[in-house]
Amino acid sequence: MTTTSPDITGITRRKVQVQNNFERRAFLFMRVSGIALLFLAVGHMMIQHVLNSSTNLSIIFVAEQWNSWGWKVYDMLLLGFAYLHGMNGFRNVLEDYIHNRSAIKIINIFLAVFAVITIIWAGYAIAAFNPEAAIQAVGG
Amino acid sequence: MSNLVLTIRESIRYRGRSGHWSWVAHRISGLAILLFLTIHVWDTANAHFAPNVYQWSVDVFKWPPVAIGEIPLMAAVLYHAFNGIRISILDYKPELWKHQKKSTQITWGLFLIIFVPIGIYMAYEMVHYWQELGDAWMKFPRLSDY
Amino acid sequence: MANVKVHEFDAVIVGAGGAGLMAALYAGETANVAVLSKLYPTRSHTGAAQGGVGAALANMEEDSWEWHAYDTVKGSDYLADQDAVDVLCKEAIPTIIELEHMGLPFDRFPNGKISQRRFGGHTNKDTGKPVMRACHAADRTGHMILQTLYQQCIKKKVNFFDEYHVVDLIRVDDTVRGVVAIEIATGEFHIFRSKAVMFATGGWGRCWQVTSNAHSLTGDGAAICLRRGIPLEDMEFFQFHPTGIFKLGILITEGVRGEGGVLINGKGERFMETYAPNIKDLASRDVVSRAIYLEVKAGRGVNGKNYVHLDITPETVNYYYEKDGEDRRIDREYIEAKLPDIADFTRTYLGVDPVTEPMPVQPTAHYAMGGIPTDADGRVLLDAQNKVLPGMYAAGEAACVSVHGANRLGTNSLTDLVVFGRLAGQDMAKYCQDAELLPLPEGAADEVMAAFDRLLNSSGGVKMVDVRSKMQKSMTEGVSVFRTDETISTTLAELKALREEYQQVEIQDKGKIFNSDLLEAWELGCLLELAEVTAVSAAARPESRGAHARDDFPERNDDEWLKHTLCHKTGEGEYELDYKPVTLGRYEPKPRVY
Amino acid sequence: MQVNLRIRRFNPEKDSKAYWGEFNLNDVDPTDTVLDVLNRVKWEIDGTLSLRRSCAHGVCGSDALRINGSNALACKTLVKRLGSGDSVKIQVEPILGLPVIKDLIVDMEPFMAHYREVLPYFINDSEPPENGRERLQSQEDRMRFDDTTKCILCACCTSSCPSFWANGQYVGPAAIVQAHRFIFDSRDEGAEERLAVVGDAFGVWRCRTNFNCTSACPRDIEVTEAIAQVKKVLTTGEI
Ligand SMILES: Cc1cc2nc3c(=O)[nH]c(=O)nc-3n(C[C@H](O)[C@H](O)[C@H](O)COP(=O)(O)OP(=O)(O)OC[C@H]3O[C@@H](n4cnc5c(N)ncnc54)[C@H](O)[C@@H]3O)c2cc1C
Ligand code: HEM
Ligand code: SF4
Ligand code: F3S
Ligand code: FES
Repeated sequence: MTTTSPDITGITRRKVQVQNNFERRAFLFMRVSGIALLFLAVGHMMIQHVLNSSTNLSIIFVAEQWNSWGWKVYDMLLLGFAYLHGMNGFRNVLEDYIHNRSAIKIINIFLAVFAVITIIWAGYAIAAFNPEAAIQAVGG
Repeated sequence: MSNLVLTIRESIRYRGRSGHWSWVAHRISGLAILLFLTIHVWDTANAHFAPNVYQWSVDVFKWPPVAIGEIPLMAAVLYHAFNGIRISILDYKPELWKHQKKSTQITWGLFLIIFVPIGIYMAYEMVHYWQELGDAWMKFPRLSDY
Repeated sequence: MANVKVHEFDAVIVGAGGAGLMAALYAGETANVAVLSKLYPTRSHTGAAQGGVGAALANMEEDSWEWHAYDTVKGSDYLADQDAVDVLCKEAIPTIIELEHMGLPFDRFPNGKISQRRFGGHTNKDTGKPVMRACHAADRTGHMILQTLYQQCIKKKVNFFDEYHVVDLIRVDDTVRGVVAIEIATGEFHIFRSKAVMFATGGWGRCWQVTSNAHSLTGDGAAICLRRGIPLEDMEFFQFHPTGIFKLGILITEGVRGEGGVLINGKGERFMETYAPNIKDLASRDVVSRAIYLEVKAGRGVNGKNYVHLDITPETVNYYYEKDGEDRRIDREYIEAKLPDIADFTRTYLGVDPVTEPMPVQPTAHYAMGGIPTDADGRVLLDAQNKVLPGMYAAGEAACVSVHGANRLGTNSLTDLVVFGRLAGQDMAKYCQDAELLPLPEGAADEVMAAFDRLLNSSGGVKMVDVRSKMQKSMTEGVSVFRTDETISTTLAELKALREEYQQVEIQDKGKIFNSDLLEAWELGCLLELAEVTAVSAAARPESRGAHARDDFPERNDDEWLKHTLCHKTGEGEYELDYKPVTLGRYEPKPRVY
Repeated sequence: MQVNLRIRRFNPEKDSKAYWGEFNLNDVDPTDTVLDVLNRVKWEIDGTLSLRRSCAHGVCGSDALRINGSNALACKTLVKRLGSGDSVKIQVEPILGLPVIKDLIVDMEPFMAHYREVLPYFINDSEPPENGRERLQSQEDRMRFDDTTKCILCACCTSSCPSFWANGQYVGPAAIVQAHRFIFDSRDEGAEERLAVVGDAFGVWRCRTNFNCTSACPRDIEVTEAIAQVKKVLTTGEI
């Protein structure tokens, strides 16, 4: 008799094969870097603009900060995450409006190259920064 | 290109609700930060490559019409950060999207609570600094002076 | 015919509701099929069906297809053909299982099987108690059926011609050669040449003022058949559902009264106590509709208007429970849980919260029991001798198999669609294998094109909306829940005048692209004709049976009138009635008491 | 009450550009729907006005329009909800992002093409149960995709989405809702094929959680939530 058939309950979980394409990784990166930036970028803003008013910003101030590798690494991380995050965001925005496949390809290459150059250039500047030399150069 | 025009025009004309305006604000703030960041990064690199240029640009950033921009920048970073975290959390727990209206309200609330005092403080500091400068407060720094 | 595009298919199915799509799936297995629909398929009115689809699956309690058949025959007031009813109820079981295999998301019992619930008129024959037979997916069963069938059609790559309005059937003597359609987006005429044609175009509730039917339910298929020499069967039987939302006609399911809701007139009285002392508000659809009508007529409508209140507020319901000595009580949560969709409808359209306020309701024109006569394989029949018109098929509400007789049981229409849609599709496929594609007659589309030309260029200055409103008003007054010789004759006279007036309807839109002005006017022509057939058929039946309630002949008369009406069109405004016997079987006609 | 109606008009046989048509109606019942009002214009004033409609109570999905700036079904929008007092201004436009054919009618084909892209049908090639009966499913499994079965393909959502306005190649929320309905059905075996479509560059990643879709959905489907669930399947590999 049908009424006696046992109850079945619960949710069936299934594993599926998904492709790990660029968009998927970009999506995850935006979220991971976002969380990192919550500390890095907001922290940076607070330190630079609230705790230290930018009105007394000068190369001396920079020199003091980049005297320690701790701050150098902090700023390099901030630079890397923020720039890649921002550039990927910019790519998202551009891809919304530019539909020509080859045009978007060229633009993306340009964005990537520009991002890499920027990060290397500024990263190198942070790493190689020599406080004394800089202060001397401006005659301070 | 007509899609660009259409999207921008209709994004403003469309009578969306909280989620729509969050998206507009998130996109604008993200792009604005990126614009500033690009300038800022290349400029800061000068501290190593051309310290005198850097010294000049620091003063350009203190020139009132530019300096004022710091406050909206702060707003953009704070808003974008909070909203970005909101999106990340809701995407991680999709069932929370049911509460998007509330989550948006919390985000705006948090943003205002944190940004308003900071903004006022920043403005106060700025005005104070200009007062100290006296007559020279609006003078645009010239690169040749550095 | 220079500007008419000709397409060729094995079979052409007109209508993409539950019946049309089901047929397309099955016919499409071997035949090259085209489905033509004036709406996007998923917009067909099958999607509006709420309650459930009947099949004796016995998933929770004992049931059998014979019991289902008994209920159907009894519900039909014994006018249904019992051989067809057997097919309906027996085939319902495998067909519903097949729908499940197509992915239809039925609700489930805790044991994982398709969930079923009780519905008016469905009983256990041994005990006479209600039985859980209505398979359902929430309150959206029709929607799920429509979506699932459309999805499967996409999977099977069925050829759809969406927004093609069929306007004529190409019939040469006793053969069919295809149909003529207008591509709505361009206004161009197309001929679809085929071996077989099926009409599954749904009902014609728009003949009446207040209806649960969509704007698009204008009975095109039935009207075209009528014009092409096919009779229409049992047209006097049109079901009025007692509780439609006032003015709008949107259906409020019987479930509201099942949960304790009561009908209250303008004087605050629970009037069903006088009309059906035993089961009161849960009397059958035709009885309740008639009661509401009589209350309003006696001036006891709410605010003197033509509606009454359906009250499901806990205070009222509990008051009557107490008065009737019942232990049950209901509260807000209960209503919200049991009737979410109804609550949404009344909140949206009336701003009425059913938990705190009564809902204004009136009978609403709901379902055509009659239509294009067919056998159980969907083949269209030409006369009382059941002569088949080869290659011509009909299914769904447009067709009359007849399994609903004089009054359809709730849930049986959806069953009808899928069961006979499937059988007709299969038969069509078989037919197409042997049949030849016959040549088109000379100027196959000329006649209907000329008619459209006349319609487009008429300059009489009459507004279509006026003609339509007058027809709807006249039908509502003369041929609705109640009719007498007098009301029907008045309506017939008015319809005759309207037929003249219709010739003077002036179309404002003279363009080709999406000329809905023109198409609506053409649809009005169909409605007018079906209204007239309904009235003519009703006038000739001096008895009360099911939905056909004659004030002047209140009794059922099995000796003389246990037979189907066939109405032939013999000329403009000229109709000839013929009758054919009802196929009886296991269940002998007896008085209908619940 | 009085209604001042502004309708976006365009007749390709006559006009080179769309324009606003103005109509004033008296004696409008506040509980009339926008569809009733548009029908009155069509039937009593200007028969050339074109729009789609059928069921008139929000279940067929024919009359998605942009009403006073945002998307809704005309037949589910009451006049009184657009304003109070003696006179109400109503502005009606076709939905965005799909080509306008005439007046309020848009070409639905791009929308339907995206719908078909996600394989919107049940896929299960294994044999059904031997006893010839239904496949079993627990009530919990059934509820997982209940919300997305309600979709009536009205396009209110997709045509409210800025990502879709910007780029019509985006499959759009309605198609993702359909994909969700099958991906989360425990009986279905086509999840991976569908995930390949919606996981593509023009799939779910284009959704910027703008939420217009959810606000516009006349069936109260949690569209954004459904999209987020699909995104989550794509990131975790688990349904
Ligand atoms: C509100 C409501 C609730 C209901 N609830 C239930 C219920 O719970 N249980 C139940 O069993 N029944 C119910 N019914 C009845 C049932 O839903 C209908 O009888 C059934 O859906 C009709 O299906 P169909 O396939 O015959 O036609 P429809 O679904 O009406 O489809 C008609 C098709 O024909 C097409 N068409 C029409 N004319 C033309 C033309 N000239 N050219 C081209 N195409 C054309 C249309 O585009 C459409 O695709 C309900 C009905 C209503 C109105
Ligand atoms: C401070 C912490 C930050 C967090 C938590 C954060 C988070 C996010 C997230 C989650 C997204 C994806 C949104 C989506 O997919 O809908 C995003 C997009 C974006 N972010 Fe950030 N972000 C932060 C900082 C930044 C910074 C510093 C920049 C600039 C360099 C930036 C620029 C952008 C841009 C341009 C986008 C794309 C916007 C769009 O697609 O509309 N973000 N951010
Ligand atoms: S998800 Fe909602 S808005 Fe989108 S098409 Fe379906 S019913 Fe319409
Ligand atoms: S509006 Fe568009 S961006 Fe996502 S949440 Fe809805 S699809
Ligand atoms: S007319 Fe059917 S949804 Fe509005």
